[in-house]
Amino acid sequence: MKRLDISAPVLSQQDLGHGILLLAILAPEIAKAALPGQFCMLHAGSPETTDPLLRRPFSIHYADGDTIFFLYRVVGKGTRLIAAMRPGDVIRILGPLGCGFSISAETKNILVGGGLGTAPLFFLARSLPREGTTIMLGAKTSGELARADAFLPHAEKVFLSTDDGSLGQHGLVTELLAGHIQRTLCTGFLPLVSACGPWPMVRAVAHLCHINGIPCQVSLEARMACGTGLCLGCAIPRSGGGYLHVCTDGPVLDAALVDWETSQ
Amino acid sequence: MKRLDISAPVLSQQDLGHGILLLAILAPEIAKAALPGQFCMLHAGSPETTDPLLRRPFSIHYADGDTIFFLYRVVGKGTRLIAAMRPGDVIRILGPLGCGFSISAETKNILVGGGLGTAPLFFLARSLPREGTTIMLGAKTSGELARADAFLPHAEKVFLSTDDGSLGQHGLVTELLAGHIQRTLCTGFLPLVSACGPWPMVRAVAHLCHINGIPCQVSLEARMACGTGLCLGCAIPRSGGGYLHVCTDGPVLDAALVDWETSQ
Amino acid sequence: MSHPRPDLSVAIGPLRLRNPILLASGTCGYGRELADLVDIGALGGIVLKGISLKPRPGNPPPRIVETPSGLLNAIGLENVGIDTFIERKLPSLREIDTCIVSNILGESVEEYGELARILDMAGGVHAIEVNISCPNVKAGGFAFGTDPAAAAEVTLAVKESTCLPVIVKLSPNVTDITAIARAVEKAGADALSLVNTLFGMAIDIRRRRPALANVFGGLSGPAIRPVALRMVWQTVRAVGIPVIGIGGIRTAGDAIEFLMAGARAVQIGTISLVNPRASTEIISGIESFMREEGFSRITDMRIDR
Amino acid sequence: MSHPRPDLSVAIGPLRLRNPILLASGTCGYGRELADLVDIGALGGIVLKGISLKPRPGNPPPRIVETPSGLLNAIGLENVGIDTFIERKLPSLREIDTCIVSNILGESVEEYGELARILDMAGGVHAIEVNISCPNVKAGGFAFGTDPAAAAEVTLAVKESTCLPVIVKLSPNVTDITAIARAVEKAGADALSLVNTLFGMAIDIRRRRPALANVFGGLSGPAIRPVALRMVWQTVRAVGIPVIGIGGIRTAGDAIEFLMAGARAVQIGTISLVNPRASTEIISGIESFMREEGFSRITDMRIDR
Ligand SMILES: Cc1cc2nc3c(=O)[nH]c(=O)nc-3n(C[C@H](O)[C@H](O)[C@H](O)COP(=O)(O)OP(=O)(O)OC[C@H]3O[C@@H](n4cnc5c(N)ncnc54)[C@H](O)[C@@H]3O)c2cc1C
Ligand SMILES: Cc1cc2nc3c(=O)[nH]c(=O)nc-3n(C[C@H](O)[C@H](O)[C@H](O)COP(=O)(O)OP(=O)(O)OC[C@H]3O[C@@H](n4cnc5c(N)ncnc54)[C@H](O)[C@@H]3O)c2cc1C
Ligand SMILES: Cc1cc2nc3c(=O)[nH]c(=O)nc-3n(C[C@H](O)[C@H](O)[C@H](O)COP(=O)(O)O)c2cc1C
Ligand SMILES: Cc1cc2nc3c(=O)[nH]c(=O)nc-3n(C[C@H](O)[C@H](O)[C@H](O)COP(=O)(O)O)c2cc1C
Ligand code: FES
Ligand code: FES
Repeated sequence: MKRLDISAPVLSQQDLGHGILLLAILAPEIAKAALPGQFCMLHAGSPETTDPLLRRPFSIHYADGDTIFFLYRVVGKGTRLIAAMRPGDVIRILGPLGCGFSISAETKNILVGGGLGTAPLFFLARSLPREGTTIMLGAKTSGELARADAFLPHAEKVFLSTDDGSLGQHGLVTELLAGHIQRTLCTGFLPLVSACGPWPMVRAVAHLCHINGIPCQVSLEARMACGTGLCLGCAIPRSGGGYLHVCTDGPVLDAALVDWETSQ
Repeated sequence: MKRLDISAPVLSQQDLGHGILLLAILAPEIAKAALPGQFCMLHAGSPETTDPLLRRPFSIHYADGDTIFFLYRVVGKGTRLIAAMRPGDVIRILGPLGCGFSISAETKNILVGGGLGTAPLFFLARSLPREGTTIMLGAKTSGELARADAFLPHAEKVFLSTDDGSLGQHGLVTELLAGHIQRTLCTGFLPLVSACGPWPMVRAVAHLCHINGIPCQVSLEARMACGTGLCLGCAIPRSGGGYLHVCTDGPVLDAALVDWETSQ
Repeated sequence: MSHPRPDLSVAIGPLRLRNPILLASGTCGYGRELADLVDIGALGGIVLKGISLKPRPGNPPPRIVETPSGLLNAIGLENVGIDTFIERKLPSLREIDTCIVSNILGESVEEYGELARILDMAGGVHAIEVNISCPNVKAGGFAFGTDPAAAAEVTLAVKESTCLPVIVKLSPNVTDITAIARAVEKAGADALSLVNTLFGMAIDIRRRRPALANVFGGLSGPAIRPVALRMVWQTVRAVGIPVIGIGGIRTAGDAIEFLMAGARAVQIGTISLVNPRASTEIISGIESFMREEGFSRITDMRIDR
Repeated sequence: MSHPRPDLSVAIGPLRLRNPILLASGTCGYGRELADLVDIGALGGIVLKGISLKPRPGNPPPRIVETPSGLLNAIGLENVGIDTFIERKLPSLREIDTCIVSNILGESVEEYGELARILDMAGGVHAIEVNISCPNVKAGGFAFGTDPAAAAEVTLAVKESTCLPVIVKLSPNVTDITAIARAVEKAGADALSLVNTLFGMAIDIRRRRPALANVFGGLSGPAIRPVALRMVWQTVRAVGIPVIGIGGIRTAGDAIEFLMAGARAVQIGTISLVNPRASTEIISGIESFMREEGFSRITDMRIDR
């Protein structure tokens, strides 16, 4: 695994509405090394100032040739500063980091994303055969289902849901999944579920898979200082005791490894 | 005295070379209230970050209609961040602050500027009758004699000097002044000297005036936290003991009030 | 989801403040200097620049230097002295409709008592804040603030000399702030305020000498907030008297952290040097937060544990 | 004006470092984790993650939170324990050509001695840094680091158990750091390193609870630099043994401030979490500065007073 820490030019910054942006950075070596599910640490703000102090972690939305893309939402100081960057500005980027998704073309894949959990799933979807891939995306409202249509070419079926019913099924994406699992299990085929999204959603997905005996991998978030395994700040409880470190053991983890009860 | 603290748009930022820039800000109320020699506190960087923490003080280069101009040199973090601002960006500005120059049209005026000491003198020059005004500007090298030609319409005579002889007289601006004082004193007329520049230069000017019995006002710098008289951080020794506060007693001070020996 | 207008008023012993936001000593002059920039009458109160018996010229420059998210100062407690204060500054303060707290500093226990006595008789001051913590003065504050017995002695001397509410302002430069806090409470303080500045320094590497003429200075601003908040949390849980939180408060959210830690009120220092309207912005921010989260009184926000 | 190549090497007791820059404990893992991002062989040395007798799982999350120019952490000294360390981590460290310092932490005086004895025999470690100062562990470090007698006792126990040079790492959370420093020097320490983190906290106002699961944490990063520098300045002037400066160093200029204050070397912590190459950038920055200003040795930069 080769990690790089470079200063790279911003190519474009696309405002997708609802505080969601798509950032493109020219970083050939990182783009070429990147695997679905991995992330990068981006420096927010002027390199001279010490506030914000820490870099921010972002999943790789996808890599294409020399370019690496991030899909992110503005939530605080750091993301606001990143959102203010314009094409030509230079950003410090460290990556690719962490362990990505297990990619299995032999089995049927179900990708479940909630809110900006779609960010890492897109790279995964692009790496899987269209055939046998089902994608389920949920969000609060239609405007937050960012880049849902970009998934269309990459899956046999794409299901959408919104909490307010403004697009796709009215309800939670986990309800979509529950229904689908019932139908899939009838076929006798065990799919692989890959999930990313807010903690309660991912936990619900992990639980659904667990009770149905379906393998499940999840992309998790934690507060990070380094992203490189040095600080041990990104701990989450491991099932059976002790801790996992999201930046090195993850961010993609076998759902069975996580202690879902103690966490958060 | 009415001081304002507002968010105002940057109109233009002109790079004059040698790390010197001319910044124009649209701030009608401040522009109208501003007097030559006063200064403003400018916020550098994003309003959300706390590094840099303090605003930075800059003399008002001049005010024209609704616009206020600053002539500044990039020396550190704060000025680098200000230099990165583009037209349309909004900057937090507090001013006008402090006591400006005594403006006397009855006497002959000699304005002496070293380096970026030209910044406040330009506003003064514009406020004085051309007749009877002599301007002497010095810098290390010709490129640093920023906006020297802008002074031409505002003075009967403009003398320039550079330490390296690349423009005007080869030598220090204080040598120019010394020669000029000799000639002026012969006329029996006592001029008013107004000086701004690096500490050793201003001190030399004050000394020259003192021994020749010429009234002299100087625009001084000090580290400032507030610029409004609250922190008492901007002290400089007062002749006869105690301290003057540059932000409220100055920045323009009667040279006789300053203890030139103890200072710096 | 909007709630009825929350009640921002708080009580500090016998004092009643219309809201929990005060300006900190040394960052708002003697009150009038800010009047054109901020509506002082909208504040809970102001704590005036520290006053000593005799005028103090303060330290030679440089007196301040910026550090990451912080300000180091060695003003040296420059002030006009109690006589000039009463003659020239106090009268105009009487017109301001807010709680006026006078901050005092003595070089001996007797001086503290004397200052309190004079202020008590002067009228126009609603409370006294006793600075036992300033690290800038070699002869003065430092020792009192770091030793429980000495801190208690000063408190007692002040209490005996005045009927005004007495707030003792603690230094953070100690191993155990709760030991000092308890000693001061026992000696009769009506309230505590903390923290004063952290003792620090910086070096000017090009000139190869300390950046401050005084070598050492006091660190304030957002940089110190985590330390200040921890000390407030600990002190609130160690004493029964009200605690006023101070240290690096910049936003309403920062102030709320202190109120949740159990502070009855907070003081805004360095940030109002940078943004004169910070204090009033914080007041409206607290009100919005309380409305959004459904808190009706300041003390309801406190975390119980 | 360019001068001949300055000599960056320094001596810390019997240790000779090729330059005064070390990575601080807890921010560089066990050394190998950084190897692809920074040339460890170019450093003066690395101080490994703190090791205890038994493995420690560490604290529950959240373990970290950002503060203005600072980082609050309550990792809880998670580590693999001395046995696994020696078996799995130490062997690969022997290949690195730099000074390897092992940081130890015990819950009793005996444990400190035991850890030192084990490391002494293990081979491959060039010095021991004794953490008597970590504020995260209730049972452990805190008390030792804030009491001169306890600090001396730990020092003595470690010195008696090893021939390796012993560096004692001091806590900044004390009223008088020089009292601890002198006690530790008298007990035989070969060098001192300071500071560890400042004890602090933050509150998550939306959840109305402390931001760290452990409530309290250790503050590091640029925010604490003025306090760290002041303590290094004071300690250098109070003891005869070498002092290693730590706290918020981000740039070569920051490191030079500590060297001018009299530190023999410095450690880089939080900043190398943010910028993995900070340490090597600092080394070349110091070299440039020395060249420009005409210093030929590190100790020449020290301010004499
Ligand atoms: C492995 C990983 C991948 C991520 N991928 C994405 C992505 O693709 N798109 C996206 O929009 N967001 C992603 N996030 C979340 C993103 O890192 C945070 O939204 C961002 O750090 C917030 O920074 P801020 O300064 O704007 O917010 P602030 O709230 O001001 O940040 C304060 C502190 O909290 C931390 N923090 C806040 N929220 C989070 C969070 N949810 N997870 C981790 N740390 C947090 C920050 O690192 C910072 O230290 C990811 C997080 C992780 C750990
Ligand atoms: C009344 C007044 C008027 C000024 N007018 C001008 C002007 O018209 N044009 C111009 O280019 N500069 C002017 N200066 C100087 C200007 O304020 C500094 O160059 C600027 O603050 C440097 O900020 P920085 O962050 O880039 O540098 P840094 O070195 O990073 O600043 C660090 C700290 O030192 C302080 N500081 C550094 N240098 C100075 C200085 N010379 N004077 C005061 N504080 C300083 C800053 O306020 C800051 O707190 C003036 C200063 C004063 C006091
Ligand atoms: C410039 C300056 C002057 C100060 N003067 C005093 C003083 O006279 N008396 C006092 O008790 N505290 C004084 N303080 C300390 C502040 O009142 C406050 O306790 C400290 O700055 C921490 O709060 P802050 O981080 O909000 O500034 C001063 C602080 C600053 C920055
Ligand atoms: C995440 C983290 C973990 C740390 N772990 C240890 C440790 O195990 N042992 C120790 O002595 N110090 C530990 N420290 C303290 C650092 O070594 C250092 O003393 C402190 O962070 C101040 O330096 P800095 O501001 O450069 O980070 C840790 C610091 C951080 C930020
Ligand atoms: S973020 Fe530092 S170890 Fe994971
Ligand atoms: S800068 Fe604060 S009083 Fe002058």
